[in-house]
Amino acid sequence: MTDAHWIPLDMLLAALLLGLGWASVATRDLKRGVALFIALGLLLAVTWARLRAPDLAMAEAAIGAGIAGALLLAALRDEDRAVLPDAPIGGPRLWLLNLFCIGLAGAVGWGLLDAMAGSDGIRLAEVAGDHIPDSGVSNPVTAVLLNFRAYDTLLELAVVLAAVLGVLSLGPARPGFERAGPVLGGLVRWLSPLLIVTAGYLLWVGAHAPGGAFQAGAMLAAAAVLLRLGGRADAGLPAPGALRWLLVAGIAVFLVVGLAVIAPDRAFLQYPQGWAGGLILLIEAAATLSIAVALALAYTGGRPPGWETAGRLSASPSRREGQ
Amino acid sequence: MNSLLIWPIALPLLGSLGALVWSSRAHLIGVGVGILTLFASSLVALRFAEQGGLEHALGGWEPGLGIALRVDGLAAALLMMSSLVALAAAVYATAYFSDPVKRAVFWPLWMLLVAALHALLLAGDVFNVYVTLELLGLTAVALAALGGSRASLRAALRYLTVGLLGSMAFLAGVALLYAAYGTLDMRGLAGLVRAEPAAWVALTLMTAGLLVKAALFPLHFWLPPTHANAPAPVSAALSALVVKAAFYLVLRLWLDVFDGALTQAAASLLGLLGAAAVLWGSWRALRAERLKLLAAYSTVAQLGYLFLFLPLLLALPPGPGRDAALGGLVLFALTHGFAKSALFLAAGVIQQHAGHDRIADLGGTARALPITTFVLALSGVALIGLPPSGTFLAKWQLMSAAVTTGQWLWLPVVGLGSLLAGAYTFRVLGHAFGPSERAGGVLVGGRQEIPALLLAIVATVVLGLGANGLWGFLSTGVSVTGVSS
Amino acid sequence: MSEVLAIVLIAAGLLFFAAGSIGLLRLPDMHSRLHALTKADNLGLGLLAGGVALFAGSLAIALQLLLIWLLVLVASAASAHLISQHALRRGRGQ
Amino acid sequence: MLPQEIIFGLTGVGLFVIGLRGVMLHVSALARILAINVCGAGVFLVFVTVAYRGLGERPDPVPLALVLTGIVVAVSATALALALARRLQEGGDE
Amino acid sequence: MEEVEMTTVSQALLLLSLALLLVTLLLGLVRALRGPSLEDRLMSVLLFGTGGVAMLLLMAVLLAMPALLDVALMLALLGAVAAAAMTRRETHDV
Repeated sequence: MTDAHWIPLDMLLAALLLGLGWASVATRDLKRGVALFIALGLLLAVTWARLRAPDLAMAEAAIGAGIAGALLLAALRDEDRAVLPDAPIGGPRLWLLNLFCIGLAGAVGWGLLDAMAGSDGIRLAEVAGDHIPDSGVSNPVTAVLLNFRAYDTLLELAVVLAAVLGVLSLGPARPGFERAGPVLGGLVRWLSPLLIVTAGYLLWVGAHAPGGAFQAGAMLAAAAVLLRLGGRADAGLPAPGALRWLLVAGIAVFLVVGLAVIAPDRAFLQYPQGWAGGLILLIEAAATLSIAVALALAYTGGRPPGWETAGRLSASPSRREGQ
Repeated sequence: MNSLLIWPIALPLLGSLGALVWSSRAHLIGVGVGILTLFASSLVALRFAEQGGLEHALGGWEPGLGIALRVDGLAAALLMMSSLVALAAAVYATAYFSDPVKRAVFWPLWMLLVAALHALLLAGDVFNVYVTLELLGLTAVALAALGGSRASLRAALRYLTVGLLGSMAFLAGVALLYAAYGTLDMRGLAGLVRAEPAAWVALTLMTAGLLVKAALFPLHFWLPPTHANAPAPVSAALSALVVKAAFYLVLRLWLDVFDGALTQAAASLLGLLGAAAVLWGSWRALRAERLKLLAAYSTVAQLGYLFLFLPLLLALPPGPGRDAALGGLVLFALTHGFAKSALFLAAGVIQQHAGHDRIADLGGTARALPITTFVLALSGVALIGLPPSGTFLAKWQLMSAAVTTGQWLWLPVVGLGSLLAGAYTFRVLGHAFGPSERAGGVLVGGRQEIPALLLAIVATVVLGLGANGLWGFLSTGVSVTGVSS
Repeated sequence: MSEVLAIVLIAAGLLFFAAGSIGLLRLPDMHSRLHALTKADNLGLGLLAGGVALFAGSLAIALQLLLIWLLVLVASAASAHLISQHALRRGRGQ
Repeated sequence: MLPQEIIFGLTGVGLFVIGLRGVMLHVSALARILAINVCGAGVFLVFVTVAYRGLGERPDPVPLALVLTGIVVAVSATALALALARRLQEGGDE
Repeated sequence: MEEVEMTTVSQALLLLSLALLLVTLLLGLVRALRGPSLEDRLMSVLLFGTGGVAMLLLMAVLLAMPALLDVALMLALLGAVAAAAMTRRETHDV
């Protein structure tokens, strides 16, 4: 079996991807748009699997079917009018836009084909492969994420923190959900522990097989979403004081490890020989918690009750500021 | 091992975590970390002045597989400006927010913004640049939304949408680069990029994404509402630093990475857009009804000048003439950074004092807030480009480069833009010195007026008189084409 | 000839999936669609998972496949319940 | 060049442009957020296609790691955008 | 699963099943396109999810990637979350 045999299936997949992408965007009915977008997420997970990227398939599944889907469906509930008015541009301007888009697609496609045709197709794959034994883990994607390009991942955690701080700054959390009936209640009781166990499994297995901190964090967050849907307004999250610590844990551990290993002959985040595996697991564990808490807070949609007072060092009233 | 380079990024990042956990001490952490960050940036700049280009290979991996942080003259100069402006705005912010909830959330986000800026300035890897762009964008949006009004929320959402679109275009360019050349390291790419379709399309996508973020005319539409409706210290950082970060990346890509794939026509197109920005932005600033809106449109115009330098830099052969033009460009960016942040902080003082910032109703400001009015005047001097401000020298360089390369078109643009800047500055000052309509107003402490004054003095006096030092500093490694390590 | 059996199971699974899709498409009202859907795709997935287990030929994997199928069964039963309840509540004019 | 590189690479470009068009066409915040995500999916698909090296080969891990980072960033941005859109709908009183 | 022995005929048949499954799911998606109610669309997405699980199982055998079973497991676990997210109502709008 060679790649040539897969061409018909791949064409089908590609056509479906394009069709779903088009249909989810080019509709004025937002319910349809969101439903098709969630389907597109599922199809993307299948596509990542097809292209031999199971780590991504996991992330896409956890995000698309879990937190992102839940967020979008919640947003749908807020939307006043689920059907949008006619597109604000029409006639010649729409034609111009379409023409521009066709031209853009042609140009970018041309550039991409030229890029791929001119390349040896190896790129960094072999260098990365050669250094995986020194990376402390055997899953290549984890090696890139937590060792070769760990700095990217550190900043990515900062992005997550920035987004959740933005969400929290906008106001208090949304109200919770009504109490769950027996069916949903049972489901929540059975499913949430399973989600948490899976998260632990994904975190652990990420060192040598597909999985890792983000996938684990997203599964934990899905457990929180489910708990909230089952009627727990706090989504099973701990008290705000602890939440603040959990939110910063991922970056804090990452930064402290990165700075602590600095020596005259050792760079930021250059793990000492033999320590890499352990340190990576430590960082990933902390990152999993931070990601999970951040995503869960984003789903609750704002500050949990008691958030404002949890950050005070003591009972001393806050100093009067000028103005 | 230049592990020094990580500190201007790590310190604000740590500070942000601290400010989140100990939110009642957040303002102290904010100012303290601001001072430490300035110290770290100064050490980096000093080390650069001694040794020339610096590089730190993170994780100890060869850049390419790993990520490198790099410093050259351009990065060092902007790093210093960013640290200084951020510290001044932080001191100002300790007295700005009255709502405890907003104050508590401001500080962690603020320090994340500073960390993102510094990470962006030092980044030596195109994908890492994408991550820093997103970090910068999200923190900027969250901070801009702290304005709280409906207008500021709407502006923030549009800022986010437009910014994300820009990042996506940038990321698509990164994908093409990796597909074609198999590396993400900027210096590695610089040696590989050739004049071919892949490089052209990648350059176009990345530049287009960055132009949206740098608010180059006609992609500037999102900037005025965002900058005019954000809290004053945030506006200062957005206008002085954040848009400039996007311009910095354009410069780095054009002069550094894509050196082998550029054409003069493309640079001239950017120059034309810059010229349009100068004229349109200045005109709108003149017509603006609110002081902060005026400052925001003035930012659109001043960014236009920066883009005027691009066709000149491309036309000049490497050598002293080109170095001088690049020096002028950096000086322009620095002066505008200091002057515009001073102007926004002053506008914030006026807004808090009078309860509004309508230009027509500024009467009496000069008597009630003499220092702040002085700041308005000083930053006006820098925006117009009068001596001894840095802008004066920078525009001089711009015009002489235009004469050398025979690109006469830019001369009337600079002249007209300066006239318009003069007009909008004197319009504000004219109202400020007018008679007061009502007595009283909220008292504003020195913690707010002094930082603005210091920034304005740096813009008008220090940068102008100290420009020679800057020239020397930049020429240590101003050849962006490579770091001598 | 476990391979033949496996293929047969998978083919049978596909038939059920097809039935589910066509039911979803052709049946007149929401509740009958829901019934057709849950019956068809659950059986379909079960048969298909059985076929895959035969191909894999390892007990651990067979157990994992069983677990997956059971989870899908539970999830789809719960989902069907939630959806029909939701539709009922909306139908009462709320 | 593998046929898959052409098929999925161009599909990625197509999704990118479809998303871009959606953002420019719509005014509703939610529709724009969907469009940006479609746009991002297109870029991610290009990266994954670049990583793909054939049926029997391990893919290049570097672009896959980049996409994972990109997915996290995209989710964060989506969460923030949805929160902003919701507050705006509520009337922006805070 | 790495060492699965499979005849070329079985492989071809599995590939064919994969394609047929995709076509079937495409058919089901027409319901998501047409609606009319959100429940209809959601059912179609749920069917698509189950179908996705099935495709992952088939690919796990065909591509000899047992990790895809873990992906399928995750999808199965999350299947009910979307249904719950759509049908639950916040306390204030009871």
